Amino acid sequence: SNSGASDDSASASGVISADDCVDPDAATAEITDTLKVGWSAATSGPLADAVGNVIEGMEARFAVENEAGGIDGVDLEVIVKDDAFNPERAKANVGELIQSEGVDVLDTFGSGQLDAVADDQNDACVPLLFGQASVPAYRDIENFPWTTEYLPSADVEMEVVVEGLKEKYPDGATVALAENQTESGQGYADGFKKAVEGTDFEIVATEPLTDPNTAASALKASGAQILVDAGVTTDCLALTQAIGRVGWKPETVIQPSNCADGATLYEPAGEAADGQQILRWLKDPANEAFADDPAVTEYLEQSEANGADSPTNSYTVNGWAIADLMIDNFHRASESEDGLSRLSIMEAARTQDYQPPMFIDGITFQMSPTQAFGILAFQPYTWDAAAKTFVEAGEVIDISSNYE
Amino acid sequence: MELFLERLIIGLTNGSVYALLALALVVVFRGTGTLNFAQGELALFTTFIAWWLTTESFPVWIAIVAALLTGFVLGAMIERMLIRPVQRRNDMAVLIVALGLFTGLNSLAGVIWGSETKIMPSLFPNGLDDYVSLAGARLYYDALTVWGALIVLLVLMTLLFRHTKLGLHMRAVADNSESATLAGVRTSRILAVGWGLSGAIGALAGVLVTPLAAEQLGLTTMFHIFIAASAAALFGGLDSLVGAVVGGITIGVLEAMLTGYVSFIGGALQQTSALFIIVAILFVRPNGLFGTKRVVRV
Amino acid sequence: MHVTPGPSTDSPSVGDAGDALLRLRDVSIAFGGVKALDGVGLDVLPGQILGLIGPNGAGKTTLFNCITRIYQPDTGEIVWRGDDLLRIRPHHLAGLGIARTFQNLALFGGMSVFDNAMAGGTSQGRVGATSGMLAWPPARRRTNELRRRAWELLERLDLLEVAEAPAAGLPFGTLKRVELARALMARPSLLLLDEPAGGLTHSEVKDLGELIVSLRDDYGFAALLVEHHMGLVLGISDHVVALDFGQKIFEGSPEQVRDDPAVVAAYLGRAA
Amino acid sequence: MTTIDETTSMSNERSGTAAGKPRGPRFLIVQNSPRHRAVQAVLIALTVVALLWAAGQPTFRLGQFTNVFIIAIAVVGLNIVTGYTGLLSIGHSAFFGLGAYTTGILIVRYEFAPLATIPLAVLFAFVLGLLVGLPSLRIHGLYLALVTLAVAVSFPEIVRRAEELTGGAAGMVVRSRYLAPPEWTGLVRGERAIWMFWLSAAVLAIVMLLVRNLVKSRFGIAMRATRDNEIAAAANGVSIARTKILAFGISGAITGLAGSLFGMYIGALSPDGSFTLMKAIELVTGLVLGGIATQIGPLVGAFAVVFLPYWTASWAEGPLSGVVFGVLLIALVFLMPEGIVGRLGLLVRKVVAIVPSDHPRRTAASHDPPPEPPSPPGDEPLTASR
Amino acid sequence: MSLLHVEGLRAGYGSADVLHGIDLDVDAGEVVVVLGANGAGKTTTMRALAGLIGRRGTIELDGSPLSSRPERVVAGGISLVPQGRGTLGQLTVLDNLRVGAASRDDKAEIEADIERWAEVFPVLGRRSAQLAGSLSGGEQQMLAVARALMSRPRLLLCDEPSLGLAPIVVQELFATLARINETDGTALLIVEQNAELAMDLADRVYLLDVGTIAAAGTPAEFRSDDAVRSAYLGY
Ligand SMILES: Nc1ncnc2c1ncn2[C@@H]1O[C@H](COP(=O)(O)OP(=O)(O)OP(=O)(O)O)[C@@H](O)[C@H]1O
Ligand SMILES: Nc1ncnc2c1ncn2[C@@H]1O[C@H](COP(=O)(O)OP(=O)(O)OP(=O)(O)O)[C@@H](O)[C@H]1O
Ligand SMILES: CC(C)C[C@H](N)C(=O)O
Ligand SMILES: [Mg+2]
Ligand SMILES: [Mg+2]
Repeated sequence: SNSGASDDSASASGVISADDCVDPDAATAEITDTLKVGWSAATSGPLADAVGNVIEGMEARFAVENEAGGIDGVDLEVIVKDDAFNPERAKANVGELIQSEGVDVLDTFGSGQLDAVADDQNDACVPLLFGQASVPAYRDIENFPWTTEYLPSADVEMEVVVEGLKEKYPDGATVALAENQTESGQGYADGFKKAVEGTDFEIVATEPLTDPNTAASALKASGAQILVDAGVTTDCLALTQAIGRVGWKPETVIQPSNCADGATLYEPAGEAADGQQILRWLKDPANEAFADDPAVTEYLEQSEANGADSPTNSYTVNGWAIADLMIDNFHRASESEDGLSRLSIMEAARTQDYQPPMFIDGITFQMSPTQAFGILAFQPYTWDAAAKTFVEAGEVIDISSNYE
Repeated sequence: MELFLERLIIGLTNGSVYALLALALVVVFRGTGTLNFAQGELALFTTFIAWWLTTESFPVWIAIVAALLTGFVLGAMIERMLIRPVQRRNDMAVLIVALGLFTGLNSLAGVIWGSETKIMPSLFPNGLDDYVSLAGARLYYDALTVWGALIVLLVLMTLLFRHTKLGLHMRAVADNSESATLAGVRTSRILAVGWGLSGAIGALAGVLVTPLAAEQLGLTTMFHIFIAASAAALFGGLDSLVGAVVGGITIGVLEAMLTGYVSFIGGALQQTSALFIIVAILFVRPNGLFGTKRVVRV
Repeated sequence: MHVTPGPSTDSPSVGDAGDALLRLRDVSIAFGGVKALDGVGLDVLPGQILGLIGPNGAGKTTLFNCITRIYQPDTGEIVWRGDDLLRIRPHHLAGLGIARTFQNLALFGGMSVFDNAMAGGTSQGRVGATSGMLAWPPARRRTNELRRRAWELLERLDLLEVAEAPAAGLPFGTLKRVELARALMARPSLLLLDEPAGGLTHSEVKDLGELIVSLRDDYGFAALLVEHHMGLVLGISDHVVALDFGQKIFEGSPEQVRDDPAVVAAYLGRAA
Repeated sequence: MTTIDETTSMSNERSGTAAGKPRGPRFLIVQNSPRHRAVQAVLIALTVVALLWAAGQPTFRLGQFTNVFIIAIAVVGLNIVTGYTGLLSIGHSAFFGLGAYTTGILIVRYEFAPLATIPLAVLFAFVLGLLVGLPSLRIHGLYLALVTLAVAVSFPEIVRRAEELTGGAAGMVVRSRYLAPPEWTGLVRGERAIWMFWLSAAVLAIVMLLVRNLVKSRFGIAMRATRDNEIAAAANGVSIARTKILAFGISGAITGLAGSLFGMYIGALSPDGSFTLMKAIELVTGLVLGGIATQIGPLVGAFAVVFLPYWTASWAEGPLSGVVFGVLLIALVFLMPEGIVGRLGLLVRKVVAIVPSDHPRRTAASHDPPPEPPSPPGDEPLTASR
Repeated sequence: MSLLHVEGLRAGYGSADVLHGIDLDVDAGEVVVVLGANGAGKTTTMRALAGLIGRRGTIELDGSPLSSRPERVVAGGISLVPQGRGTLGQLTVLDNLRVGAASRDDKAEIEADIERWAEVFPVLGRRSAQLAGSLSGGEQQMLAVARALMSRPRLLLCDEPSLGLAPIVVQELFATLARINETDGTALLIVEQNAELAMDLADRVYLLDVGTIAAAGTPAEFRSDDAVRSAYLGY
């Protein structure tokens, strides 16, 4: 909900208060020596590579920062605990990270995991910054003052998708929706349905992605002009392959932003992936177009030098960008009157307006004490199968005006 | 019509995949009297080996042969080193060993090759244009290969069990291994061969399936297939080769048709509906469609 | 249906079954082409020990299985104290007073000998899950009573030493006695014994025969005894029936059996 | 003819202990004797001390212990059908999930107090248990396991489908303010962890006690008889149908109770989270590791399945932890195929034997050690099935 | 040199020994009977010889150590008819007999042997396609004997072969065993409660008691012992 927070959740400084915390003193205590960022994420199982890349990206960026003197002398450290994508273990991990490792900031990967830990982490007043989830629930500042999400909320993304579609199909069109049967997929699907309400777009088929082949055949039968994939990572490739095999080539195919990696998710599908559209907010280091971008060259150099072994993977870039965002917060917190503390970090996180260098120019990450905007602008891209690369398909679309 | 054929083809293809793995399960069951819960992950592991060999620029067919051999050796070794020592003592313990293998093999594949999705090349042309058109529906060659492999395997295994001494001995060991040993059957070799065979069949299933599975080759590829395959094997009667094939195909087609035509069910209840139909049929035939009823006399 | 609580030596028979406790008429059953039973009829009188003999595969065990409702006869009637037994479900038989032992043992291997015996008392009163869970005192009292009986029987059958041992792993002959104890827990009016002397030495068989007779005298049950050990059958039976290929080929006193040409030809061989 | 020792050889050896030279247990304790009572009292005291120690641990540990207790309750439930009645279930995740979702839905949608949801959660799981038990009358062995598999697989799919009620794939979050300890406890909201710890411990203790009674009762004997030999059980008056269905019902109810507590503990329910086939497999693993058909096996097994992955994840990084976990599982089964408690039980029984107080030779027992259970149940067939 | 020479045989289940040092010999072509009370360890002895359970002590066949692997024991010429039959219930009668020939490769001879035993036990011929598990107790016992003979053993171990057989069949069985012993020279080691019949056949007799050999001698010697008579012969 973007309805804004009520005033009483703001503290004296107008942003956030530690009064409700189990241990208010801990929240305001100054952080010295090292600032620990604790992760609970699936470093084993099918998502291990993705998670590993995010963390490598973050660690590389932190290493660079530490070399440059850290946050005013405070070193950054990452502590990772495996939750195997299991909410129970995430809950236990976060408890342990807070109580036993004494972390100052948390992060998690996946909506189910975030659900399982949010209450505990809010009660303990340990900021959970840039959670890797796209469900809208954690934009609710009143209920989750100590939690922010990194990924664009699914409804925001879908709103932008529909903006783009309106331009291409001013008189509307028919849409087929493929829905991943997880929290994340359902978030996208709900977001899309909400966004097309009152427009001329008509959803003529909705199929769950349990078996991509069956789904593809049924979606094809709808004869829709547009295919929207409310999917999660590997679904994107599977769906592309499946529609290729049933011989369906919709006019427009929209992939979710979490399917940003060309090499693993588009290239293998060959011709079938050609022309698919996606919204991006990150510069793509694998894309020739960014070869001369100073941020990208620096990123490639530094990340590789600091142990990230697949720097062009989009998850690595995400990890790096999240680290950038965190560092921005930490610096501002450290420079605040209260000095570097969990509370000041959270205050900084709630008052952020920053473009990490790896964000596409014109896209910033924004937070206000009353509204959690996050990423509100995207640049559309399409996949060029022949050139095996994404190509720009338009200007940055910014919908932040809708949220003011 | 086109849609129906399309669904039918998808169902048959998915079904043959289930059937292949179900055959592997039946072979172990008929040869040793146990259900191998690690069958799917074993197949996955050997498929990863095949994939890895192709990335080392071995031809696909060599990779596949190597996978089959590895499957055989791994299967036999697992039986001898891990299953047999506990089987003598406790049946439930075998289940846990298999679960340990399940986690262990899957994670090991992750350790060695990472969790990213892999693209396993196909032995046969499998481009987007390599199909024959059936009233508008596309029948791809690689799907045909799977059907073909399934039929060949079914015939071979039937011959093995019906007409060879090895097959007779496998059935004897599965029935009562102590009694078979007493008759002079080399039980330990038979057990190892049974598991080896099923390991190889599983590997075959893996290498044929992944190129045409939309999900490609990832750490989770085999799980759903394994669930469906065990349902298929049980549905068919657990000790019946034909049953496994009929079971696999039935589940595949049921899934495709129910999802396609029964809008209330839709894809969301795909597995549920297929499994419950099977349970309903089990009510009528508690030993599966083709299973032999165990005679229990008092 | 009615439950017979105790020994029934003196219980008068009911209905039109005359004096017979159990009456079989024209019972037939076939498996595939094999006629396991072919029009068999016989009566078991209260307190009687009826020996049932016949060559292997004659249908003796099948007859037991028909009576205990494991098999459904193709034709014929089985009447228990005037009630049609074929309408009764297997687990109600014990409550009616019919208990059996099994030819090749059917014990509860994972349970102790004592618990095996206790299982035989299942028919004695309600077996409640809730009352069991709550250790409801009235239920506990009933259980304790049964336990006392179980101990008594184990002592009587010389099983006290092994009472706490799991049934699996005990010698065959011992296990046969465990089955006997279990069957007796049901306070049967009719005991079906399928080859109880299997695997026993001569003197053990003799002791077993005496035991069966003394138990019958004390508890007053009738017994249908299947046994290939002629010494035992002829020694303790009041009456003998012989089957061959599912048909009754002889019925008479133990003394007559050895001289019956049909029995000798089909079963006894050269006069033993 | 060589020697015959007249006295021994001709004596009619009857007992199974005649052969071999059984080393009977060294200590005999008569049930309900002062000595037995004393041993029990000591054990209870030790348990209480252990609980008090655990309650003093940091909150996250407390949470882990709570999780262990909850899983233990679930496994105690599973033990009833799988351990004592011999029906393998890989569908208990559904009972667990039903309990959790009942509690979640009642709190979130109908504003129930958490504790007030327990009776309904148990009731629903009981009814589902009866339903799942029905097929067991016709379908046996692994085929029955397939039925339970169908239940396990369908639960998440149905939850996703019933979106209005369950929140579908997006899950359902029970905010911690709804889960605060009840007022009468005197605990405040921040002390939810300790409240859940004691609540789960108490429920576990009660459930274990009830199940202990059940297993020792005549119904318990009927369950085990059904497990060991259905035909013989029926011949002895056991109603197979009633026993199996009721066992499934009770089992489901207990696992549903665990699920209800789990809902309160985790506060976030999603169909892909803790209620999939994986959970069912975890429960079976716990049961076998702890010791099937034993009374404290479920608790020990629950410790194993909660802490083993946690420990392996701290020794080995990433996917390697999975390999270590797999190896550990196999190693445990190799060392103790009867399960941890099963194996310990065998050892303990070599030293101590509890003699029932109504054993006719109880008084003589201390002088003349009678009943040595010779060895674990072998695989010797006791039926005529071959 | 005897065909089978056993010295100091110890065996048991789990940690407890059931056999405490058995000494026993069977010469080629000899018939040896073992008597013993219920639980004396007869079955355990037979299982130990067949290699089904772990054991210590000397077991020699033709002077060289006997393998402890059951299938090698069979290949070496020793075959066991186990107590309680142990047929393969889910296989047909015919397949059971075929499995019995597992250690042989002479196809034609195997078929001839199958014919032979089907003649000796006619019911097996009639029921060759029936599943063994559905046979009556006695029928299964006959199948077990026939199956053991299918390996053409030099020494046939029989654990209570007459258990559950009708008197007439017992007589036939023993007559058959005698015939096989005579014509094929198969040595027999028989555990039997039907002591009378067995002793008619026996060259020598052992008495097993509580895991040790309590006595050994000829049938005549045993018959003249009062204690033996009352315990095992019943007169
Ligand atoms: N379930 C069954 N399926 C097929 N045939 C059966 C079945 N039960 C019994 N028979 C057949 O019926 C006949 C009678 O068997 P039954 O067991 O009653 O014999 P029996 O008189 O008890 O013999 P024994 O003295 O050897 O135990 C046998 O030929 C047997 O093969
Ligand atoms: N599987 C087993 N596990 C444990 N103990 C066993 C097992 N089998 C046999 N025993 C024990 O070994 C001893 C000897 O048994 P065995 O079967 O050799 O006796 P037997 O002389 O053949 O008697 P029977 O007349 O009953 O056949 C008995 O005390 C028995 O309890
Ligand atoms: C990184 C993604 C797999 C996370 C996913 N969008 C979620 O919300 O769970
Ligand atoms: Mg019989
Ligand atoms: Mg014996």
